[in-house]
Amino acid sequence: MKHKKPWWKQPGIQIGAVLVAFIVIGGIIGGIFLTQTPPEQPIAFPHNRHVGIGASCLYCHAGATLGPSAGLPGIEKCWGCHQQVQKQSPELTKLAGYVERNEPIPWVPVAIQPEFVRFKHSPHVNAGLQCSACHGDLAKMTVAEAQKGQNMGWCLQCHKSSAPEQWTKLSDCATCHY
Amino acid sequence: MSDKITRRNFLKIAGAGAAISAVLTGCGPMSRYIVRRPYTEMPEYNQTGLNTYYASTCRECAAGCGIIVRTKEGRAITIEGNPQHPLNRGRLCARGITAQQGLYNPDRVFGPIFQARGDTSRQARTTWDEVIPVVSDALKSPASQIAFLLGTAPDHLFDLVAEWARSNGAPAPLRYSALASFEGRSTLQEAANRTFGKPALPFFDLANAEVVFSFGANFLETWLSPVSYSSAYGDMRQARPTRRGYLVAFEARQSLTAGNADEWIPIKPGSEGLVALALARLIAEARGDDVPAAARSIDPATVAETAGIEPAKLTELARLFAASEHSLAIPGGGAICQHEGLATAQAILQLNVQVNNLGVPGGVYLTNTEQPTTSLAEVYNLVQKMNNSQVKVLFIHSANPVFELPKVLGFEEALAKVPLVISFATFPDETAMLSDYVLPDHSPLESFGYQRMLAAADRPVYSSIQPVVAPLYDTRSTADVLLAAAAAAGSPLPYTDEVDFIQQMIVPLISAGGFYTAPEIQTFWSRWLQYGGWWVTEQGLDTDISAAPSRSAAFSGPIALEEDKQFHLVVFPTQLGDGAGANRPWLQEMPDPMTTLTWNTWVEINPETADRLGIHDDDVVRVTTPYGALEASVYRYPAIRPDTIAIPFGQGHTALGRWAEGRGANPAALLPAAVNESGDLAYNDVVASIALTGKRRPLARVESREGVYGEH
Amino acid sequence: MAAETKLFGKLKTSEQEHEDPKEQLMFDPRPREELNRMVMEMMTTTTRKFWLWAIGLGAGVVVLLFGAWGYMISTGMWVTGLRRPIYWGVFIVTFVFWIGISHAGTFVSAILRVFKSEFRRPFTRAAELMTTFGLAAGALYPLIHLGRVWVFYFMVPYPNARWLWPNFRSPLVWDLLAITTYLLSSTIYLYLPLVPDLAMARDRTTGIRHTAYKILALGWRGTEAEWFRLKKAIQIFAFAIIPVMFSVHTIVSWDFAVSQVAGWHSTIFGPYFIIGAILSGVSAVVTILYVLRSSLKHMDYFLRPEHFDALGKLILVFSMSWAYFFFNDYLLGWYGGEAAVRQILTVHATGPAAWVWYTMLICNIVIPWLTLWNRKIRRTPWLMFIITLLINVGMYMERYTIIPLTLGHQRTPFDWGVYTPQPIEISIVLGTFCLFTFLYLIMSRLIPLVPVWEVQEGQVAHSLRKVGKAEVPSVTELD
Amino acid sequence: MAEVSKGIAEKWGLVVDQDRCTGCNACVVACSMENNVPFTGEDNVAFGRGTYWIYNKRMWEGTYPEVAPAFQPVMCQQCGSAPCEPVCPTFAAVHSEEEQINLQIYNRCIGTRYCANNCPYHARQFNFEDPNIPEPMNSYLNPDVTVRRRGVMEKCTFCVQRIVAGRQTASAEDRPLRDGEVTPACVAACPSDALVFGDLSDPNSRVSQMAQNERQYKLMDELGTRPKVTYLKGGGRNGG
Repeated sequence: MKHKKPWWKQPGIQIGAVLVAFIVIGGIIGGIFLTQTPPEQPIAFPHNRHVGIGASCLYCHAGATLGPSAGLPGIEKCWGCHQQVQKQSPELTKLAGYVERNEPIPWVPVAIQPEFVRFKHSPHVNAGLQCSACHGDLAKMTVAEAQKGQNMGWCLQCHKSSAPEQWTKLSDCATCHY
Repeated sequence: MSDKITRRNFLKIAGAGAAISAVLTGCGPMSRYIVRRPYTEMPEYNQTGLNTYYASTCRECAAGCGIIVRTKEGRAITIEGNPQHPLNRGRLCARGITAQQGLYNPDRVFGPIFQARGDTSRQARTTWDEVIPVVSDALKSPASQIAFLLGTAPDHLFDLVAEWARSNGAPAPLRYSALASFEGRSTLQEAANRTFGKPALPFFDLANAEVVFSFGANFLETWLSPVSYSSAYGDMRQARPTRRGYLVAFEARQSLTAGNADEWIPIKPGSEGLVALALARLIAEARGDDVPAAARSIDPATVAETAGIEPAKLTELARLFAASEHSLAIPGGGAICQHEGLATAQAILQLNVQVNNLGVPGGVYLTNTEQPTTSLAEVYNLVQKMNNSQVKVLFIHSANPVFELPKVLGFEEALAKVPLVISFATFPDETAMLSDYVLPDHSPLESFGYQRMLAAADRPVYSSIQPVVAPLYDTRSTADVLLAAAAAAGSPLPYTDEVDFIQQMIVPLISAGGFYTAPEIQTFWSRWLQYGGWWVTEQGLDTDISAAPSRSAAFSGPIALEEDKQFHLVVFPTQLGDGAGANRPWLQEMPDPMTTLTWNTWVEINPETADRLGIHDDDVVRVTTPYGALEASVYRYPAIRPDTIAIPFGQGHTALGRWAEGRGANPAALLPAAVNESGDLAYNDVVASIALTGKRRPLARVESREGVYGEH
Repeated sequence: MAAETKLFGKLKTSEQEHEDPKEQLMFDPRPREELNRMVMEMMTTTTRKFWLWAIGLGAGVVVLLFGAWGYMISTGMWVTGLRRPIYWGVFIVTFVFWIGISHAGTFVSAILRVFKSEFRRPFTRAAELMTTFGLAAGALYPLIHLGRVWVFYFMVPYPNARWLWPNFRSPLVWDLLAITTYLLSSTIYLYLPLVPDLAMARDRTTGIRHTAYKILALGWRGTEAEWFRLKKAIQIFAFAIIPVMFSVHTIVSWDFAVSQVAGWHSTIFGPYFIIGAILSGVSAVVTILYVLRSSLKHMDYFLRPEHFDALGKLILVFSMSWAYFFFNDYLLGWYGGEAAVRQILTVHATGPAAWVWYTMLICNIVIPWLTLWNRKIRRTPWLMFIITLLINVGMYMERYTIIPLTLGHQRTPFDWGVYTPQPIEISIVLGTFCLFTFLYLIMSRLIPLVPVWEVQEGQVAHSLRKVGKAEVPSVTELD
Repeated sequence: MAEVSKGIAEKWGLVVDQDRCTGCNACVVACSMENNVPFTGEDNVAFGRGTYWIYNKRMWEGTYPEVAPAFQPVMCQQCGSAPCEPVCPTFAAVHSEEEQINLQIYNRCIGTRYCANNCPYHARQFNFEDPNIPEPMNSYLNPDVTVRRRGVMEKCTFCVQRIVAGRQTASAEDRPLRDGEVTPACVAACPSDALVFGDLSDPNSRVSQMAQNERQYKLMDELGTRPKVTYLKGGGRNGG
């Protein structure tokens, strides 16, 4: 009787194994790429330049002290400055296009919450938290980038270390989930 | 929302890879699948994520409660009562709370339509530019041949149309809805006229009353102004630390009001007048007064027998009524909507006179004196004229006569004889489907306006209406359409548009002594919008009431029935109101308070009777009256006279959108065309018979039949 | 070593005196090689009928179980008959049913081993296999019945970025731990006695089978030291698994007993569930033995009326114990007089689903009590098959009574409800029966279903001794 | 009562005056509109899957003609010792130490439905399917409240979103919450003022005062659940 190859040397099995490995690795890489890289924005907004000239975050994201959402500036606000300063650049041409058509700029959010999570800017800002504590140092970014590892443990870590006397309130599920 | 859904869909497709990594990273931001569009011009009062509140007026029924609408990013989110509004004081009923389901209903009319009376081959969307000339041509018709049919609420549109009609010699617009005819508004007003000498709707100060006798007035659910009366009911019960009001309800079918009453007296339909007279006699005797002339010939024992109650009970109640400080008798609903309804209403109002409970706290007041609504009799005249081809143009707004009016009246047939029918409906309702044009008005939450003269307000009130969201579709305010068309037709009114009209109408209020004033109209206007209207701070009711002596009345008493073959039929409105609420899914889903039934029509039968007839729960029966028939499932209702059956009104739509259509049956088919002396539908006189069809259709009930009734 | 008469030897009646001892497996020895050959044939014979069954059951698993489950996951729980207030239905009923059955399989094997009942020898493995696959089928249900099965891992204690642990106060977490513990220990308990038989199979096969058995047999050579250690290990596990079984099934009963639901909140539920589990489990063993006996080659040699007889006696005893607990629970509930509990008991006996309650009583009490006292019936395998099947129907009804029927009639009559299982639920339940049978069927061709070495050991130890003129059966204690 | 509530922290509480309650169900609808409770349709209601966070348990008292409905609006009683909490394997049903209410954390819920079985009030509802709210009707959904997807339990939260918002507003203005500043949707709507909400830890709040009323009782007090909802018996014939 012909000596049979052991099962792990069968070509079918081997090809299958390679395929499975490809799918798994591809899935992981794809998942990381899809979720962990900053998305492409309609206008490659250079945060670093704006922060660099000393613009306050709250000038454009004025809602941060008032309510849940920091808000995005409308074309009105962008154009308020840019019709006077710095008109020539390919990105600004895009902006001019939106202004001309009176269209909102379809910004793609970067720092967003998963479903079921209720994050409000105002209590955090009013508690004296710096924007950079969560959003990273925008002076070093052009397009905003999502910060890594901002999961529930990260939230709790900060809640615990910054206000231990309020731990009951700050660890209460209803503070963020309802 | 669409963003969210896109994201959901993406998650479904994206499959394992992204999902796994999302799990690994603790739900990383799936950011690139959401697009966020900031306002191009951010309204300065609007902040993303924060609420903006608008005060307006609820338009779901004619009561006119003040509302506060919470909006976020231009969307109407929740509706609550306006705490300052003198009518409802921050409270609201189910109908007002679900108004957004009308605003955001997917079945609205999206723009002007050439409806061609339902002829689908000729139907077409049209534009406002094309239809304004149509309306203006219509307005050029001979004035006497133009008819307007509007909703019950006395609003700015009514004022505008009335003004146009006055200045052009057209008949005054009619205001009608089924709810008004179930309430018996005209009868109540006429009874007040005959009793107190003023044609005004009486106001019953429930909150301060001690003993309340309600004859058919379901004021906790639908009658006149349920929110304000519910609020007063709560105060009557518990606001006074030592005294708890006592409520007695006389009606054949236990309504929500009767269910909350301390005593429910199930008298036969049609015996209310006799019972009132018997009470009058007994009360006079208990108080040692002269027995009123009308009641002298009445023998309480015979009346009790006729009405189907214990004579001793009648005496006991009369003593209670006579002995209390503030005893109130309220006529309403079925009790006064019968052939002797007017006399019945008078007899009941006279009970208040007997205990001198007029114009004092806990008693009867009179509100302002404008005609509150059009009686059905006037609608009959209109139908007659339509049948005689005396109406060339019919404008319909906020009314759905094809659905609401008794079928025997033949409105649908009469409609066919009108050359031009223009509907301003926001929804494709039954009447709109049979119109030539549907020129959709804004939804109430998108429009300006006001409502005057609230049926249960204790003071002069103008309640303002303002848009809380931008109009969603290509709709246009009917007032604007009419103003533009009237101008084009050469009969212009001196107003540039709807807002101008409203502002000119409220100018007199600036100096009318309200709780705020302003140097000029623009400032006044902004406060008017801010507060949700204008009213005076002090209670402003007519306390100068004197009663005419009671006139003798002879009542024929209830109709004799063949036992177990014939039944008194009670048709009652529910939370769906005049049927317009049927396309609000949450009103459909809300359990009917008494039966916990949802989403359908049912026939209430006393279980005892049902047993005798071999009828089980959920059996479909055919209810027949001399005027028509319908089929619906049976609910064995323990709180109804064994010789009475009851059917709720509001379902059985053949149009009005996905949630209303093809659901239940419309009891308008069972109703007569007869009216009482004051022109209200005499729907309480109907005798019906029932027959099993052999079919079963389970009703959607929230209660457990086994647990509540012990039936499996 | 001393000769000793065994527990069931004492029960002999005069009727049995006339029985030919040769009818008993232990006194009907065959040569070792012959037994091995019979078992190997049993494992390797695959008829057309077998394949038809295998394909049919496999399709049943794929369609009825995974197809229906997949459909339910993709569309939602509305396909079930669950409703307010009955949030647990046939999924949990079947879960308790499978867990009950599986708990008894290993238990029967272990307790008989501990008490050295000789009649256990040919069917211990069949019973243990029932445990493993019963658990496999049953353990699916905590997943199936979840509203969001894709996040089932929230129940598993592992350190995570959320700083959250499962709620160790919840009986469902205890359940998870108990079931996994029992699955692990019963699998080891199944595996240990299997090792010598796998080695036997290894020596008699070629090709891929040989490789697989070689790996699984762990290089078993049959030396004295190996036998010593194996027996020691089996002994330890047999003793250890009995308390494990008791605690684990008590925990399953706590799912109900620690709740506040009227009719569940009963302190007697622990032992009540255990007895119920044993009753249904032993019955299921008999059912399975009958099927094995009539479907597998040579099985009628190993499984004889004596085994059905002995198990039948056990069933009778447990049926009586179950009845005791049932009436105890019922009586105390009724006597306690809590309105809600009384209402439930009344509804069970008179409500629209009273037939469930009566089926339970008939199948669990009336039928065993009327039949199993009779030796002839006990020794007729097909009758035993029907009786034990009915007992399991009865036990299913017991769980059905406890779960949906009790939930449907809680404290507020306004919220009562009637539960009717829907097609998807029934399909999934049938699917797990297919899964169980399918796994059993496949396994019957992969491992020796009869522990050959145990049978051989027994046959060596048993002999007929001449005492005067009569031949008397005797057993030599081997350990 | 005093000895029962001993050792239980008090915060938010609700009083239901059954003498004022007319059973009109405005609370049901107000709650549903505020909390994005989906309407389920006729078939689901008939099947017993109508989702109501608060609903009127209408029983009948007496027989004709002395028959009367006994209305009892029942919502989650926010038990101080809640039966739903210990049985949840994932802490989805969990006690809020800060607000002293029972929370349902939707994203933690895996749908064992054990809590619903164990709730003697049947206050918990299960999402058998995803809400079916066609566009543009989804526009009215309250963004402050999660739209629950299928497979999770949900229940009355005492409108915790309003509590949190009120707390944050008060804290931003550096003042304590005022009595009556936070009202759940049902309380705000109730036409007859039968529902009163407030802080039970403040003895002067309206709700504390009302909870002392001699008519007070708690639902299934004998189970030791220590509800935060107090009912006041109706007077007269249709008493609680």
